[in-house]
Amino acid sequence: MAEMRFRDALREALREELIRDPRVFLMGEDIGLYGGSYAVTKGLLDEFGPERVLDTPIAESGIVGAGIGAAMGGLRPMVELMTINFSFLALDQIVNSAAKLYYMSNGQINVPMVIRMASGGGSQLAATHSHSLEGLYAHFPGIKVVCPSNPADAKGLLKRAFRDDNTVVFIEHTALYSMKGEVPDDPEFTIEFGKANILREGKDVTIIGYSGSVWQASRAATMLESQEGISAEVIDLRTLRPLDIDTVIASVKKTNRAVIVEDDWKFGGFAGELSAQIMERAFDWLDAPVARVCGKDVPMPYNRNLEFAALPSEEDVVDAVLAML
Amino acid sequence: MAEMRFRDALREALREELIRDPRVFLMGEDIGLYGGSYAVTKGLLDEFGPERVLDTPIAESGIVGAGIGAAMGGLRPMVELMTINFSFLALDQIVNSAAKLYYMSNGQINVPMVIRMASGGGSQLAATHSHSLEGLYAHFPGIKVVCPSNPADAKGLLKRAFRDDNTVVFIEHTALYSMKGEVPDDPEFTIEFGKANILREGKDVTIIGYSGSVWQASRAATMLESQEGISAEVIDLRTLRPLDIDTVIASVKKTNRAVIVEDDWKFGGFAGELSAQIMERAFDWLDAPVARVCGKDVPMPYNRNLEFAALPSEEDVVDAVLAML
Amino acid sequence: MAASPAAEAGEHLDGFNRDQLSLFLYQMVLIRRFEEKCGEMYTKGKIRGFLHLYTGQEACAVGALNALAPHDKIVTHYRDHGHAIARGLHPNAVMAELYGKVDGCSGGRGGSMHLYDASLGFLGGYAIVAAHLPLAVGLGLAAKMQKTDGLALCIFGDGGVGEGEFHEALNLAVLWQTPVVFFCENNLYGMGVPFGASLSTEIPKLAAAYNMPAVSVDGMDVLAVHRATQEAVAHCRAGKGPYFIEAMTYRYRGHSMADPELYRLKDEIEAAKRRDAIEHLKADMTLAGWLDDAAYEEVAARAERVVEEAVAFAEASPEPGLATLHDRITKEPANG
Amino acid sequence: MAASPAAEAGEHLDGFNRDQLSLFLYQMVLIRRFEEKCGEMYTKGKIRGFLHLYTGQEACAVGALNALAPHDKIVTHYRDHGHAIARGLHPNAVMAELYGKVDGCSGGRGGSMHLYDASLGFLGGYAIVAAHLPLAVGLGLAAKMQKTDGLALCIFGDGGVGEGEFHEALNLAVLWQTPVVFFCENNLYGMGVPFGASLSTEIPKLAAAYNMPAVSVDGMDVLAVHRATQEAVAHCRAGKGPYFIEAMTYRYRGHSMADPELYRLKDEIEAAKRRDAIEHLKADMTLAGWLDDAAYEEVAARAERVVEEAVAFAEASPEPGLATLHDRITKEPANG
Ligand SMILES: Cc1ncc(C[n+]2csc(CCOP(=O)(O)OP(=O)(O)O)c2C)c(N)n1
Ligand SMILES: Cc1ncc(C[n+]2csc(CCOP(=O)(O)OP(=O)(O)O)c2C)c(N)n1
Ligand SMILES: [Mg+2]
Ligand SMILES: [Mg+2]
Repeated sequence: MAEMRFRDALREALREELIRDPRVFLMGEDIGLYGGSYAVTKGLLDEFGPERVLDTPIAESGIVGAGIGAAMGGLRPMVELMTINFSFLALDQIVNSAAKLYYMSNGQINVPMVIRMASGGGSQLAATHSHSLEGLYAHFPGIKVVCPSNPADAKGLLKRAFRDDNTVVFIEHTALYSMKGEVPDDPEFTIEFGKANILREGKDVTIIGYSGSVWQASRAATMLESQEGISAEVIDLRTLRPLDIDTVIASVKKTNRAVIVEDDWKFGGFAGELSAQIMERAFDWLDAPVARVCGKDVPMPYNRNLEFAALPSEEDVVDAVLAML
Repeated sequence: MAEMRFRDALREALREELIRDPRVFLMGEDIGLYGGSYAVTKGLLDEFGPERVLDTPIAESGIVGAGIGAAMGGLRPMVELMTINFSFLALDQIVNSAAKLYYMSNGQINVPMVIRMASGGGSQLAATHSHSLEGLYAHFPGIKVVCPSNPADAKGLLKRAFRDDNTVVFIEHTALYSMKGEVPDDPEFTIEFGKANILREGKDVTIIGYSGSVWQASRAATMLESQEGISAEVIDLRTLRPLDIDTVIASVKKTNRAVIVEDDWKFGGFAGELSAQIMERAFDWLDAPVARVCGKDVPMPYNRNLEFAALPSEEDVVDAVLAML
Repeated sequence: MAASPAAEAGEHLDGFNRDQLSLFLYQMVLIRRFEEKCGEMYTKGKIRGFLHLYTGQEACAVGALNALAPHDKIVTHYRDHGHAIARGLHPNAVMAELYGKVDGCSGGRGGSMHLYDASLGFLGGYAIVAAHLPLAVGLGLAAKMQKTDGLALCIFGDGGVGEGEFHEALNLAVLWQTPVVFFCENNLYGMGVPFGASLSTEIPKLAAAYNMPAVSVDGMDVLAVHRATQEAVAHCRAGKGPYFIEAMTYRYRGHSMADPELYRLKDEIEAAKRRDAIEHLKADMTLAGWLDDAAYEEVAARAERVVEEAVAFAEASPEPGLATLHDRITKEPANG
Repeated sequence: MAASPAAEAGEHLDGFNRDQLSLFLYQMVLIRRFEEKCGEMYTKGKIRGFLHLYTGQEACAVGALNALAPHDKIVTHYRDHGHAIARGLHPNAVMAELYGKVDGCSGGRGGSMHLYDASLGFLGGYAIVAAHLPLAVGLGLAAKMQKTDGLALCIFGDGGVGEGEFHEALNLAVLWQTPVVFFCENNLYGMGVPFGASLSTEIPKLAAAYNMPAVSVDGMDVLAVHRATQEAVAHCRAGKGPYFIEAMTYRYRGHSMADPELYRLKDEIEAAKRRDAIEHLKADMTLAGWLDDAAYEEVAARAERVVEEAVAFAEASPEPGLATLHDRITKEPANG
């Protein structure tokens, strides 16, 4: 165990996987000379050389497509798309090639690739650069969607992603990059997909989050406990596809109430899926409708106050819990 | 009133709008010489000439982007993307430019454009050519999403789309193109966005659909009535954004049960949003969890039987209703 | 002084032997017959979905695919039957796929536009125009990183040239010097859009601007196509990066079975048929004394038998079971 | 025999008059000062988000934008302050936007990367690389369809050339003969990626392959930029379709305020500064007798005052009210 930042945990995972498996290589925009726009790949070009750490042109569709081809050809590429905002340009490749080849070819061709991208708002980057699209990716069968909330998970899940035989969309909330935490150094440490993490046990309400929103959920739980004496259980989904709905349902059957926290726009977002599944599977246990605390339904404004108002906060979570009790 | 097919009703709308407003022009893949891949634009090149009916190269992002620019420049373009499957390639333009310019420019620039595309499975076109992405588009603030279910609505909503000052994503289910129906010939006939249509009144359950799935819902209602004596109310949403949730809620408060029918994959789809909203607003009226009858969570297989099994059917709707009674 | 016809044929046949040309002829006839049968079976409702026939373009598939080695990889577009057969996929497996049957080369899941045989390096027909161009760059990159002399052949149509991925792929391939043969079958139309309305320039001129060799060949001449592809393959194997070929060809049928063909004239089709690749090769081989009517009849009969057998095979093959619907969505250790 | 320095300057200044050059000089100095101030205010936390400074590239904005007419349209990328100011957006409105205030040219909603003033035809900074290239084609198309002689100026960086939309836009513009001036500011880097690692060829060579005129000019020489743009504008107005300009330039600062600048050497920056556009023009004007130290000091002082005033204006402008969060998402008759 060592204390490290989220970005450093990711880098360690990349380093270890590069060392472990000669088929692994990294490519992406500014991952080499520049050191990665969030410094995740800093130093890796020097350590592994330009054959295994490739700077690419700005051509999202092209580089994801090249990653798919390389994976089909026997390699294990990691493609960094800098931020999720640029991934719209590669969506066709992800959805129509990476996600479907295994099924369409009846199991002849698989695409073992990791696509990493930074996500989320809160840094005043305005409407085109503040997306949270985890739920969008989770909609497509054939890929996996991973969204770690802390340094240890970041490392364990990223290492696991390289060992998956499918395309893994790995989404990193920019607000977490500097977060510190204890991280196992065992190079065989990985975290299974589809296992949610109960961050905090509770009995009055279940608060569900993933990626950055886990921390709004946690802070809200602390506030509820100290200010209102309400005991909240906090669940970190870790992966959206596969989704560990069983852990969520078991918790809701115990607490009889659920709140989902998500940065993305509420309308048509993934919180709706979770809400619907909870109703479908725990209808008779629910004492109140499942609540969704999500981003406001607007293109993200640049202005700081407006942006703050557009994003879900711990206070919003507390309010939602209080409203259902 | 005249009886006409869905595709002809669309063509009439295009013709009338081309005549009404000199700023309107059409561009897209194979809309001219070829006559449109679903024959919607057949004859329009001859009638209006190549200045107003432009055949484009296969370049989805480029032509949607050019449409946006033309709209910013004072025109009223209609861009046909042939099918929704190719719209992934234009998604960045739709989401980051068309949808956000009005907000980001603080109201200085709007993008009045209609993007038409064919959608849906059921024709053995396999995994890359059978998408239903209405819900995906509905997720993005700043655009409108329209999905007509019959010839009259097709005409009235398409004409309305040309009169909107924003980008309207207009989605046509391929299974409907040959459907016949009565269509008003008044050139001022339009249908407002955000007004759901109660296709059939009922008291035991509300079945909600849009586009093609309205007809699975209707046929199921007929079967329920005749075989089980169950009275189902059928709602056609017509537009997903804006969404007429009030009509849905009023109906559910009367019937106390709801089933949503959607072609798209269930997991992370729009049905989840509807289900969640119904729970949020009609929790105390619900006698059973809202049910979702959706496409199976698989890339669409080519084989006919498998494809049939992957799509929601009227029998599935009937089963869902029976299971909740 | 004009050379005698025989001498001309002789020159034209330079470097080819009888066996090779017999194979080319047989493959072209087989593909033609296969496609005609597909059209027939589509009309009967046995084949469904989108069906894009390859008749007229046979010289491209046969000339190009035969220039490859077994360890090379192929990606192509949705008009892929000819390429599959020229690569050696069994017509039975292809026909069964068009029928959507379990013995299809994609288990009935892919259909006409998505033929695969990974064991032959045939990595698919792609139905999103130009989406497979970047894939080819990655396949080339893998071959290069693995230090093999393998390459990727990437086949696409003139319509694909308008897509952004054309640009991204060509640029990446040259930047990274990956072994990719870009092979554009220019049949003058992308659906109903004539080539001149889709690209503002000539394809080889544009490709050459990326700094790679780019040639245009007669795609109705299997020997010309084969020679050009051999050249391209040698270039790639020598580690000199990608190579671009435009093959000028023509499709005899509509874009797909649904095409009303409003956009081109019968005359144009007839003119193209006068350049027919099979007739061309037949004439050359006859002049060289390598073919006579009887021998040709035998070739045609053999192709006919193979196609009939493919139909019988496809008819007899079972439908995939409904229980398989959710199988193999992702590859997991348990099902791997 | 070498011409005397004065004669050289004279020749170089051919066709320009003193007022014009004084304006160019003032605009360049103003932009430089404005950008330096932005860097300062970013460090103080007054400006946030991504901030991409334009120092070093001033000759591009000033040379190009001054060649346009009021009815022309401009779209540019996120490094857009210089273009906005050269187009005539008031520095107050630009600075207030960077502060996120209501008096900002985008009401505080857009920030540095998204400046707009529709009344001046300044239709935005775009932060998705190359996304605005197709928009420019559409703007050109609109001008053409409306039978005006207007055009669209589309400014982007060398990094944008790798995107598929570069290809789609150039092809469409030539096919449709739309009046668009593509203006690529080649500052040698796209973030940390040197230009040679992003494109396999030279930009004008590629652009020319689409069949449009394509030139490369010294982007550190405002007069050269202006002349080239005038040429391009005349070409467009004459209905001859699009025109491509590459301006070779250099940014003095990092890509954005967050850039650790690991990828380039101080030497390179110093060498570029020796070609500084402001110094260049100052020297020319001085030789021509159109500028002396006192006059330059006045220019600098005026720029300083304007920038200080912009800061004061931005500081004083109110924050947008929280109640406006949901306003103007779509344009409706009621709010139109
Ligand atoms: C991205 C995308 N856009 C549009 C289509 C619809 N479409 C299918 S084939 C085709 C024409 C392609 O023409 P070309 O590349 O010349 O190949 P050909 O059919 O002539 O062999 C089009 C427009 C598609 N499949 N994918
Ligand atoms: C589609 C897309 N991919 C990546 C980025 C991240 N990004 C922002 S600026 C930039 C470099 C662009 O360089 P260039 O076009 O040369 O412009 P410059 O910054 O040099 O002015 C990158 C990669 C982006 N904004 N959009
Ligand atoms: Mg073609
Ligand atoms: Mg640059």
